[in-house]
Amino acid sequence: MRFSVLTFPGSNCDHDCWHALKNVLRQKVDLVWHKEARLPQGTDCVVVPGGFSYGDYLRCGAIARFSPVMAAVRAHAGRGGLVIGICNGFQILTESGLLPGALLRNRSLKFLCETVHLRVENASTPFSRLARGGRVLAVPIAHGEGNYTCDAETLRHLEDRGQVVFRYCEEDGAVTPRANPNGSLENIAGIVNQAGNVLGMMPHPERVCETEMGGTDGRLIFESMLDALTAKG
Amino acid sequence: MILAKIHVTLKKSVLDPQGVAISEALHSMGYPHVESARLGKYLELRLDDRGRSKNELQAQVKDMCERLLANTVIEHYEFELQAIPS
Amino acid sequence: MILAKIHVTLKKSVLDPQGVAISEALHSMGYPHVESARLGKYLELRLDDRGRSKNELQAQVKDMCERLLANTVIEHYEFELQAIPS
Amino acid sequence: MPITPKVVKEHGLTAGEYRNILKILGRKPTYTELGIFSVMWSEHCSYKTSKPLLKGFPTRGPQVLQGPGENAGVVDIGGGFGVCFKIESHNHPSAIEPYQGAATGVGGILRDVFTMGARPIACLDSLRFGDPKDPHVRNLIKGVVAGIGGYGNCVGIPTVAGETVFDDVYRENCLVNAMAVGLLRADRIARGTASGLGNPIIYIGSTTGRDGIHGATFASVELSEQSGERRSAVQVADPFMEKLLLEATLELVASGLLVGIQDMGAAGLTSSSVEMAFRGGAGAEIDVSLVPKRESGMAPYEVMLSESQERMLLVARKGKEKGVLKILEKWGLHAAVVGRVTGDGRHKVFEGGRLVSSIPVKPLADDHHPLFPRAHRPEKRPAYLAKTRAFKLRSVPEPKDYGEAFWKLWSGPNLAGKGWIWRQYDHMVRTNTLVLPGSDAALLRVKENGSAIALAVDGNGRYCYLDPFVGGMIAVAEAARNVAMSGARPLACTDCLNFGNPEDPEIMWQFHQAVKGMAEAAQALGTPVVSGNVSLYNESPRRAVDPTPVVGVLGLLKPVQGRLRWASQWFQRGGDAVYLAGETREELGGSEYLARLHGLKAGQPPALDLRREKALQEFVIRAVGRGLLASAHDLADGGLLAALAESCVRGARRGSPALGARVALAGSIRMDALLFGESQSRALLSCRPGDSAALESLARRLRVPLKRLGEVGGSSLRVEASAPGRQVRLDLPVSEVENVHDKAFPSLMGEESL
Ligand SMILES: Nc1ncnc2c1ncn2[C@@H]1O[C@H](COP(=O)(O)OP(=O)(O)O)[C@@H](O)[C@H]1O
Ligand SMILES: [Mg+2]
Repeated sequence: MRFSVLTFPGSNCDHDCWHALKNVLRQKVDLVWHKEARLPQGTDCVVVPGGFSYGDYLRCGAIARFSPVMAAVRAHAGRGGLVIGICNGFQILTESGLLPGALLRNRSLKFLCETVHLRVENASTPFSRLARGGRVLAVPIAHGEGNYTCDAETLRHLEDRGQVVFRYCEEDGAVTPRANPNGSLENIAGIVNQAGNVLGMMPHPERVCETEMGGTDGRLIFESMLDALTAKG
Repeated sequence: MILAKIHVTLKKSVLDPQGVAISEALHSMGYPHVESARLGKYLELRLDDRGRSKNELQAQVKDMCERLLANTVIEHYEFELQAIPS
Repeated sequence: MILAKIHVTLKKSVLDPQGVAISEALHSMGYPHVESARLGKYLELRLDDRGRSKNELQAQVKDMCERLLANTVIEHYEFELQAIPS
Repeated sequence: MPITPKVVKEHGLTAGEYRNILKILGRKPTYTELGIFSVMWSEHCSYKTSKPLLKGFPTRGPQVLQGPGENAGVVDIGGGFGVCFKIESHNHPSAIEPYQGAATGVGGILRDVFTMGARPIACLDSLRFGDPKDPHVRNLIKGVVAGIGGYGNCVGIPTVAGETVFDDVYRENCLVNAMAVGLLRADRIARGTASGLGNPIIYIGSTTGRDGIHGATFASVELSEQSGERRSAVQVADPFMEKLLLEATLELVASGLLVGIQDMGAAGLTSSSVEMAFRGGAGAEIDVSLVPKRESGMAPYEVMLSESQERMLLVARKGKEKGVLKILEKWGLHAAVVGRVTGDGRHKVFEGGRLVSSIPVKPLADDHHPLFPRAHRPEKRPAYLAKTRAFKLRSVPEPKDYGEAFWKLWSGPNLAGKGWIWRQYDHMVRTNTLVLPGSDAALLRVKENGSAIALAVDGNGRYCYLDPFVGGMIAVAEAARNVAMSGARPLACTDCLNFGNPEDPEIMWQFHQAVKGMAEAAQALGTPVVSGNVSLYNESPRRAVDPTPVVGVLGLLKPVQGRLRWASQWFQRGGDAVYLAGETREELGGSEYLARLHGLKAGQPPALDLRREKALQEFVIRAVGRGLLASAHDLADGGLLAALAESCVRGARRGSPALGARVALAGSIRMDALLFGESQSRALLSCRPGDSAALESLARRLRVPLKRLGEVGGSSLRVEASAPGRQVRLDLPVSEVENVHDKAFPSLMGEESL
């Protein structure tokens, strides 16, 4: 499978995603500079990585969304291609309108880096199909603005259509206010668009793909994508 | 030269974690009568208006707000233009 | 009820990296006539004014700015008070 | 502006220094020239007080690829790779504007590292504040921590370790030291050199503003009530610009288009251009009218002295400008050719066609030049030592209740877990951090050559106050020991020397003694000093800070048969055997115990025998390498009981429940010294029962005392201790031990939790 990992000025998890996909999952990966108007031929999946695109100045992801490559990403998504936005990537996708809602400052107003637990809420998306519903994953977060919000109607749609894929939870899977690291609405950690091919999540799966990095739960997300792509043929 | 003064504020329905923190800090500093605080952004753009009408600039600043300066999912904006010596 | 509208802006001599990024983004979006952008903060405080004179509130808001809301090392502030129905 | 004696004095120049200026120029200086002399000859840039002393540091070794003298030092880590690192202070700016001060400190040290052509892979921070319950201090802490995180996080460099110490002496003058570590190809070290007649000098990065003028001079005076007025010395950080500069610099260095490169740090354009010309044995011409400016009407003096952040100076090969510009354009950076390398050995500044400064390079930068400033500072043994050394342990009563004593120490700011701090730092980005913050040293894998590096930073102001020579030795030894606990072999160190006003003979004595002690330890432990920084004048009208040398150590962990084996401080499995390596003596002088429980800063710090220290480190390194150890933790503040508790609580990765332990101790010394004493060269270890014999025999062979204390397991830390005339039994539930460890610091900060 072929992955395109985008690099914006200020991206800093692009190489981590590249490493996980290339050296751990042994896939074809291109780093794609944001000025490119087109994605490399044969791109199956676009990764919008974490970092501080354009310094996160003005608002996280606000300026990156105007990069030339984003038009190509939109087209790719429109064709049903897979797109995963991680952390700053999630912010860029909401700013671009590819995903609903917005990400506000963490409730604590502090940047927070730690491992959290995620309950898989919908195991039928291309990003979670190798998990059982209710499975708990341990994945780190590292962000200052991951406090997901949207209006009541959007929330209802998200819930009704199973677009909430991951929720912050306790180690045993209980979704509690204590398990919510940033104040996100309904403990939301990751959502998909209505078509199900675009995922945004605040936690960093690429950081937990190797045992020595403290866990491999992140692989499940990438492997689900590979599985979905294979199934699609 | 035109100065555009732009205010971007969170919509009423959106919780403002920074505003909450500010009002709590003010309470603990001895200002119990602060009922609430909201934090927004204030932008000043200097625009070269040579060859451009006021209406045109007005429309452009609105576009800039809609496209970049405010995230209309959660934010509200307001602006005024003011002529300044260049 | 009193509404305090507070503008906090970076002092002129202080670099405003966000302003620079914003103006560059606006240029690349097709607004070359944006000469410069500066980004500041805009705060609204609602103050309960029962039993407090306008002068007193004025002095208090100044204090709040000096102590918490603005960092006078690098920032400049301005405010106005406005009566609003409570 | 006319150059009057008053103006000269305001520039921090002595009458003698001014006479030397007249000799060098053969005439009166222009105002711009005076400014250039004043910053180049400031303590901060010239090291006029410290240079002679620093010469005592060992700086060589087969592992050293670049010692002091460049922007940062470099050591060899094998496989064709080197690690570049340095520590630096940003104390005064942080005291005045904590967020920006700390952030720009991180920015500055990162530039020192990538200027060498190294990709930054980690940051560390060493912080000292007053009492965190004091609202003023609290704001400083919040701002500093947010600033360090804000910068490193944005640039994408993990902040992986650090230390945080609280003591009233730092209330007015906090210490904020930042360390950066980078990785480079050993054959591609870039240097800050200007050579090649006619080669263009290129300016890149942020615009030049009036901010930070006289920052270098500012760093060289005491903080006072008027420091607020000098606030223009504080700059705003632009980490996004830094990230662009970093990527562009690395690409430029790899391109081979450059002759030299240097960041504009203290004294900005002046020091960078002067130092590059000096290293290249050349001259340089700068035209300030070509410098990108943020404000109009800036005088040449202001442009040359501005310390605006995120700027770099390059010297390119003539004719290669296009290639350079192309790389810069990719990263959206503007560049300006602002001058050229000349052959006349002079540093000249023009404003358009007008020559505004012309000074020979050598006396500005060469400390061997006869007219280069030298500060001969008298020394005097401090009077307070008579009192602190007269201290008798006999005068201190033992605690009635050792459980209570433990909780008091454990919940105090110095022993409290620092997760509140390091969770605000992205410590995982780049996916190399094998051991996360919280253990003695951070450990990072080096994907490029299959090895790993360990990093720790340490210092103890209280020890140094009581005996700067011993305290200086311990700073080096403890940092190295922390690194050794992970299994890595300490390779080299960097140091930041934070002291008061050196014009005070007692402070000068502290400084000299500390440096001597550090040099001796660095020599004995085989960790040459490859880079460092001196920060003097750390005092307020009320008092000077404790003498606080801070040492960062880099260690190397090589793979064994393709596999990396390391240890962290945390117990791994119930049933493992618990050991204490090293010897415990009746040493409580300068301890955290005396300070926190008895309010005393007195006595003599623990003795350090460098041979024993070396043996202990060797023992742990070999034991980890052979896979004999499940955990290894050095004993420091709070002694054995604190170390036991620290091994019980879990690290940041919390897969399984916390483990208790059951240990028995016996000693012929006072109970408080047995439990809380800070004797050096000790480690708390745990191993599988099956490895006990091998571990014991290794210890015998290396002549390291090793005593089995008990075993890991259970839900509490149970200690049975006997000392002459005293028996103590403690049963500390680990859940409570961990809970206090997690919550104590946030609660001192007035927060529930993060
Ligand atoms: N300011 C800080 N930044 C990052 N990590 C920190 C900081 N302060 C303390 N730590 C981490 O907390 C742990 C305990 O620190 P410390 O008590 O200084 O250890 P030690 O006594 O072994 O030197 C270490 O892992 C250290 O890296
Ligand atoms: Mg330690």
